[in-house]
Amino acid sequence: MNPAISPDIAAQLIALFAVLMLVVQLLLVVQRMLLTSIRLFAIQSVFLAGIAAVVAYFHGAFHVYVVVALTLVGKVVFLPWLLDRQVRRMNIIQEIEPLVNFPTSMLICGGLTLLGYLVARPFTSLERLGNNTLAVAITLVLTGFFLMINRRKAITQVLALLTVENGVMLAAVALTTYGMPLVVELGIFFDVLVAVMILGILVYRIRETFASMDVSKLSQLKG
Amino acid sequence: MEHLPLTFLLLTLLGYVAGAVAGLLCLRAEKLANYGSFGLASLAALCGVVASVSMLAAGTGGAPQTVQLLPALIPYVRFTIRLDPLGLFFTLLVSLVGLALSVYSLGYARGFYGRKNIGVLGAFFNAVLLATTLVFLADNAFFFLIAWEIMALTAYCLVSYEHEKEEARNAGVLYFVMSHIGTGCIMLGFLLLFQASGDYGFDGFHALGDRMAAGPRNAAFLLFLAGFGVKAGIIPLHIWLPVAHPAAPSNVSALMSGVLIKTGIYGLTRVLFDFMGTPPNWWGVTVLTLGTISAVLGVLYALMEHDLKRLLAYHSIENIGIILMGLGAALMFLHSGHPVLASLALIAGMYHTINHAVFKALLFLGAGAVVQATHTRNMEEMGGLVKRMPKTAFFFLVGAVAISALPPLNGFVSEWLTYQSLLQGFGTTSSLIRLMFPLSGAMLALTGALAAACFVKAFGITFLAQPRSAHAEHAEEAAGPMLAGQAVLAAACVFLGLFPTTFLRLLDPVTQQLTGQQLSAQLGLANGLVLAGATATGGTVSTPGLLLMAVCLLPVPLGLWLVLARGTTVRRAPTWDCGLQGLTPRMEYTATGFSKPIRMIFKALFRPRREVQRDYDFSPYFAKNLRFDSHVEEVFQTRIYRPLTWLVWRMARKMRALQAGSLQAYLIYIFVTLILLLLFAL
Amino acid sequence: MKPDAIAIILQTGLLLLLAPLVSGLVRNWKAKLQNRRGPRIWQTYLDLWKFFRKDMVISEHASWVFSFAPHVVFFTAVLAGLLVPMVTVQAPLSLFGGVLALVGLLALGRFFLALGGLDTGSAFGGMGSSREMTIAAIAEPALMLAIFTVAIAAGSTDLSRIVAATLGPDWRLLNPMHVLAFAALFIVLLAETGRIPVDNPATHLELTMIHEAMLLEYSGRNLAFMEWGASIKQLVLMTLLVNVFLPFGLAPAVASPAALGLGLLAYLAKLLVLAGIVVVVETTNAKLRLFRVPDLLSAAFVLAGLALFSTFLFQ
Amino acid sequence: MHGTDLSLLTPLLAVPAAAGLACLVARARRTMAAIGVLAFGGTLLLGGRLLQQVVAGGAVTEWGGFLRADALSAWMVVLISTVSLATSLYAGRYFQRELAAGAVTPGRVREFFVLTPAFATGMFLVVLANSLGVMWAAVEATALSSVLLVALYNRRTSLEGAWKYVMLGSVGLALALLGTVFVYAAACKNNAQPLPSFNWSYLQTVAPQLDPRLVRLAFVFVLVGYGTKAGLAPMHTWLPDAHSEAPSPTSAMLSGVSLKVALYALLRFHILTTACLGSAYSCHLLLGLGLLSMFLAVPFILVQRNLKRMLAYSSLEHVGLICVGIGLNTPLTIAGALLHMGYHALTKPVLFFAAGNIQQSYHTLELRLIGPGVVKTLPVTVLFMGLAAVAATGLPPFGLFLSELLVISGGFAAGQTAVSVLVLVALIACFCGILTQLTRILPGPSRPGRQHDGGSWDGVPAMGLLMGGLLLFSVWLPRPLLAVLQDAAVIVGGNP
Repeated sequence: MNPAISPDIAAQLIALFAVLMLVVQLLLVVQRMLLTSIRLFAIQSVFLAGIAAVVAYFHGAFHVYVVVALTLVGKVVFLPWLLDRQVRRMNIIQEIEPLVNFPTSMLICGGLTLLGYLVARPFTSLERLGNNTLAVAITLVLTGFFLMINRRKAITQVLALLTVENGVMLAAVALTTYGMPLVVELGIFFDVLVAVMILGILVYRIRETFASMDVSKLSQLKG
Repeated sequence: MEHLPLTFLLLTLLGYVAGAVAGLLCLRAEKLANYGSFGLASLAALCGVVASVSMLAAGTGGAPQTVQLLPALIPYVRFTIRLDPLGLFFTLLVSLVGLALSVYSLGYARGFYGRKNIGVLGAFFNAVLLATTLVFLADNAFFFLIAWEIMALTAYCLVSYEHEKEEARNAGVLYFVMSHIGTGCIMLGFLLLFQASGDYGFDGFHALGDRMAAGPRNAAFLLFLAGFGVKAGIIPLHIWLPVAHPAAPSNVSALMSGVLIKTGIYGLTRVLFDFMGTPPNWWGVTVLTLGTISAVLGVLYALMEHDLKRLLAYHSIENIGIILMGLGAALMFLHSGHPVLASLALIAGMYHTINHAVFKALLFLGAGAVVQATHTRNMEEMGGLVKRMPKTAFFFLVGAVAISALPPLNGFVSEWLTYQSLLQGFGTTSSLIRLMFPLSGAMLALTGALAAACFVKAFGITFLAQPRSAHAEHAEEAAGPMLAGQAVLAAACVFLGLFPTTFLRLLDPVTQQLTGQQLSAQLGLANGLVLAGATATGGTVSTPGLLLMAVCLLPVPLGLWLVLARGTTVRRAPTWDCGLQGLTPRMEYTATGFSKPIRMIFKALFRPRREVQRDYDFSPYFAKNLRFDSHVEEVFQTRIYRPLTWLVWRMARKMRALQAGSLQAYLIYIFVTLILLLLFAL
Repeated sequence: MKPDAIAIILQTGLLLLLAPLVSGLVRNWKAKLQNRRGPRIWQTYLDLWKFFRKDMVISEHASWVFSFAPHVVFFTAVLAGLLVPMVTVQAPLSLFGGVLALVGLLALGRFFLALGGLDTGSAFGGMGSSREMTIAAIAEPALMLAIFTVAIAAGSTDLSRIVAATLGPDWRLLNPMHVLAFAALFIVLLAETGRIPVDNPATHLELTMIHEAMLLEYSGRNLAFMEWGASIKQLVLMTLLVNVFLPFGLAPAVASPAALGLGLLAYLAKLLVLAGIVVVVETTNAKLRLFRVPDLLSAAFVLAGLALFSTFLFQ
Repeated sequence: MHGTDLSLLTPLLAVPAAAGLACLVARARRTMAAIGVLAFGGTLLLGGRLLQQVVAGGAVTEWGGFLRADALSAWMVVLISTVSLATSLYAGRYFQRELAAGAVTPGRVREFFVLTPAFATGMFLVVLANSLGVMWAAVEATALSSVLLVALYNRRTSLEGAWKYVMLGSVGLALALLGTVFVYAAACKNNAQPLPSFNWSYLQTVAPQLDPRLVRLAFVFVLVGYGTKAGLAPMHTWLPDAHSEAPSPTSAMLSGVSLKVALYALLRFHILTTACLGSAYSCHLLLGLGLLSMFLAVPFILVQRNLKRMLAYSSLEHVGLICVGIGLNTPLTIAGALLHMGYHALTKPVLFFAAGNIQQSYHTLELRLIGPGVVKTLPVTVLFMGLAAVAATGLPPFGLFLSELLVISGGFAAGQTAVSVLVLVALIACFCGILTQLTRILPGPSRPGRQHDGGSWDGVPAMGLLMGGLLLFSVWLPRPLLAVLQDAAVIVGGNP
């Protein structure tokens, strides 16, 4: 089939979505409210799905549509719903208190973005579609990592982990023509799903035993 | 027929295995375990003596015979033994001592009935004998290291056999830690050789040093010196020795002091004379110096002890020093190209090695009997035992005379040889270094005299005069097997003392192998009656001759008795008590008091501290009761080892902060690692 | 080279008979120098005679070691004496041992002497043994070093050869090596024979006595052997000194009776001179505190070391 | 060659999975335990057969190349089965006592017996998967299944351990996935149409043509990622927490095999990287991290207060040694490292089982509280613990002495003297630590007032099985084992 839209438009779309993902990520970094950040994650996943969709459409690779579907179902609908429900049920205090204050964390994120571009620069040639998507992906991974460090609440850490996951998936889409083989995609997807569920269970138990979700309270095991 | 000795040797190994198994099988039945394991051990050791003596007497010429014990079931490891003179000589040593010890243990183990598990003791005892024998016979570095480690392991278990006592536990740990560090050095040394030869076989190592570059060669020398030095207890690597040897059961102490530390000597001899080629001069100088230091300091520390077994342990350090003097001199002679003198010095060292094995084991056995009888190791609570344990006392006296290097017993002979080699060494070089020979000779004299003083104290305070405690008063003579074991060693002392030239024949193959010389013909004059230095003009001595002469002089005192002292009577009366009412043991000279002059003279070394508390009514001279403490500082312990360990622990504690329990911190570790690696990969 | 019976018997006799005389002489001359009449020079013989005739009292705490010690002391002294050339260059027993054996034998005697001192359980005996062994221990290196010096020069530890070597053409009275070694050995002699300034053989004062403290419990023939052994030991050491360092006048190994006579005279003369020196030293010095003795002996060690070094220089 | 028949690899996955399901429905604890034992006994047999087939005729594939087992995988399969078998042997009695003591609820016990086979299945899949992507998914699966095992006791500390484990693990695995993606991209690059599959068997062949820069980048991510799961310093921080807080059977599996499985995953990429960039790059990284792990373990062992944490750190030490052995990259050292994997897998579980007995008898793991004299109360347990400790510290007659000496001497042979010396120093220090620590508790007099409830003979079958195996293989390596080891060494080292 011949695509109705030309490659460069596709490339621009992908680049746009990628950058949007990055923006959302930065918003996450400075976000104070828990539920909002969950929604932000959902939005980020939407963009990811969008990129995947573009790729799928442009290459007519049908199994990538599956990826799109999975992302939409899983990361946009199910997981946010799950987390949201948990947050409400355990009526956690909404306020997020990060370790590093926002200006500093913004600076750090800037640095990480720079690093991401540095690392990705040699590979721009590899990208079939759009440029510096890879850079965005790596940046997402790094900032997601930083987000984990910077958060105290268990749930927010899970969230950060998920953004890292998004970054990885973005890289997968960006670097490879047709995304990963379907079986791998499925494996990854279900792993992520199960992971979040198990994390949920743990968070629940922790909540019960510690009467708090502050991870920095988990520091009895020393030496 | 010529395979007979080999058969005996294999029987030895099998016997030890069987003994160990027997011990483990009879864990519950202690009598059975005792007779089974120690009986088999004695038989095995006997076979070992027969085998090694016959092989040495046959003078195994040419390439050493090798025997594969087990098929190569696992890659890179060959369980092969080699029957070369050096190994056989040490096998003789371990078997001879092992024989006496096993017999002794038959009686000694009874002391543990109902308290401890004899089966375990017997099993480990056999195991350590087996491992030691294999150390002496191993044909490649891999096998050697395995045997070496098993020996250390079993010895550790034996040291902490009475693990209910904290002393034994700590002693075991200290011993094993030091020994393991030593093993590490040895391993590195062998690996350096392996790097040069590309194989683990000892044949490949022969005279390898000449083909090695100077750097690795010297490194290997130092590593081996340190590694085997730990095992031998060379000062300053000795700290484990006076702790571990006393803590073990006495038969084990005897084994460790008599045989196990000799594995260090074996290793040094094997490496320095077989593998390392012609040594540079400073090797010999180092060994000689270390030997001298160990000898003097060892005996000085021994003098300060009033714990009988610790005292003996320190004497082991002293004697190792004397052995090293011989080896060091031999190295220097090899360097300056005097093979005959080198052989003489080597013979002196080897002779003293077996002598020390014999009389030190004997002394430890005596000490063991005494400790078992008096339930204390503190000499201040003994005394008067010569009347209650006459036989043990006699054997101990033999050992004491021997270790004090007094004629006509064996210690005198080997030290005489050492003196000879040192004196003749003076002519081998014209450099200032040669002053070392007579000077270390003088130090050897000092050592001998101090040793004599120390054993006057040890024997006098322990066995003579009045008993100083109720235990000592009710002590009983040791059991038959224990006496038998001591008798064997005492006989060995006498034999080695009176018939050195006969024994030297057994050393011919050893020197032949290591220096290409055979001296027994030169050393034995007047068909074996007289022992000569390497040259007949150098000086001669004849212990049997002197003994004969003494017998010939007997008429003099006899005549005087018969002529002058006829009709005189002998009256027993109490010792003069200065007019006080009766002499009590508390008035006797104590061990601490006996060694006080030495302590004062060597104040700088011992840094003695004393606390005196007296409470009195009107005048300090009439104290109601008086408490006196006197401590001697062990410099190496307090100045080197303690600070070192303290430092290590402190750093370790600081490190714990890394694992402080904060998830964020852990994430940061990973994050930082990732970023660093990314930058590295760029 | 082979030990011949006559020489042995003669030298044994000489040792046994001469030793008490020398001690007697020294005691007598000392008294003279102190303006006392002092005991006759034969007194020692009479003492020994008396001791042999007397009954023995043995402490009930003592064991067989107590009675065994005197004989060991006596025998070792005599045997040591047989290793030293006295009248002729050739010591009768030199084949059976050189200077090392000599030192060893004396050490053996000392060993049992000290044990005997401890055996009775009296505090004096213990104190004596302790001090005796201590002083011997620190005297030993000086003694050995001094002996090594001459032994190295002669290339042998065999006393006959040493004497022969020193008797050789290149012997000079003022050879620095010999002078220094002689000085060292002389100090050792004072220490080993329990002379002032190290020990006072004439006193029985608890705090100072060393040798006497060990003999305190001895009586009868045991005491006799002890005393006799001690004086023989003293004679042996003096002989060693005079014959090794002043070898002139010694009869050759195989000699006519006349030559032997001359040798004997020369030997006696040297001996008397040495005894005189000892007496002078003893009367002109005060006894040192026990813990000063090491200084004296370390001085001896240093002298011996210098002697050794001088051989190194002059060889 | 075995592409069509499903006789070998499929059952290896099916049997434990089935066992897990069976435990879901099984009623009695005994039946569940029995099921576990039977299942892993079966996998062990299968592993043996696989071993022979691999030695006989190279790699075995099934499901049209979806599953693939070469010598390396076969070796791992045997290890996994052995340790799992021992674990399920031990678990039955262990949980009987836990239930009696009221430490766990029956529900949790069922959870254990269901999740353990799942855990094992995951590990089997890791070593059998042909596609690197599937391998990644499997590793993640093992992580997830073991998390709940770690959190089995609902104590604060165990939850904390589990939480750290899962968080750090997932982050690591995310990074590993990124690395995997890069490799995949690199593979895609040099052919326009989509890859048939993301298969090892294919990548192996094209490895030399991959884009070096991308592979460099990929290996960094994979190293950090799988390194975290394998407990390489400084990503090891979760290891002592998880291993000490998990129930002893799980600790045994974590220390015994799961670390090595992660290491296996890392190895696969290491092989690709060496094939693409030459050995220097990845070997140096492995060497560095390995040495760091060895030395980092030492102080924590020296001043450790908790028995199981000490054992965990010693595992860290051993993982480091294995990495060094592979990093040295000579046939000798690689063989040594693989051998070391095996011996360690036989040794460490015994230690954890014994620690479990001690914990159940003294109700604490604090060395200070256990105090001296355990030998008086639990002689048999102490016997096994002592033997295993002797083995773990690398003393003869046990095989770890051999494997360690192989690594060290290989370093000398390769001229990497400094590395060997460092390794030896670390090993000696570690030995000193373990010796001092265990001497504090094992020997000594039995304190009179000390209350404990016996159980000296607990888990003897499991410990006996492992120690027996260790002793046997220390003196005798059967030919197939040896052959498979050499093949595996060739696969890893790439030099025939």
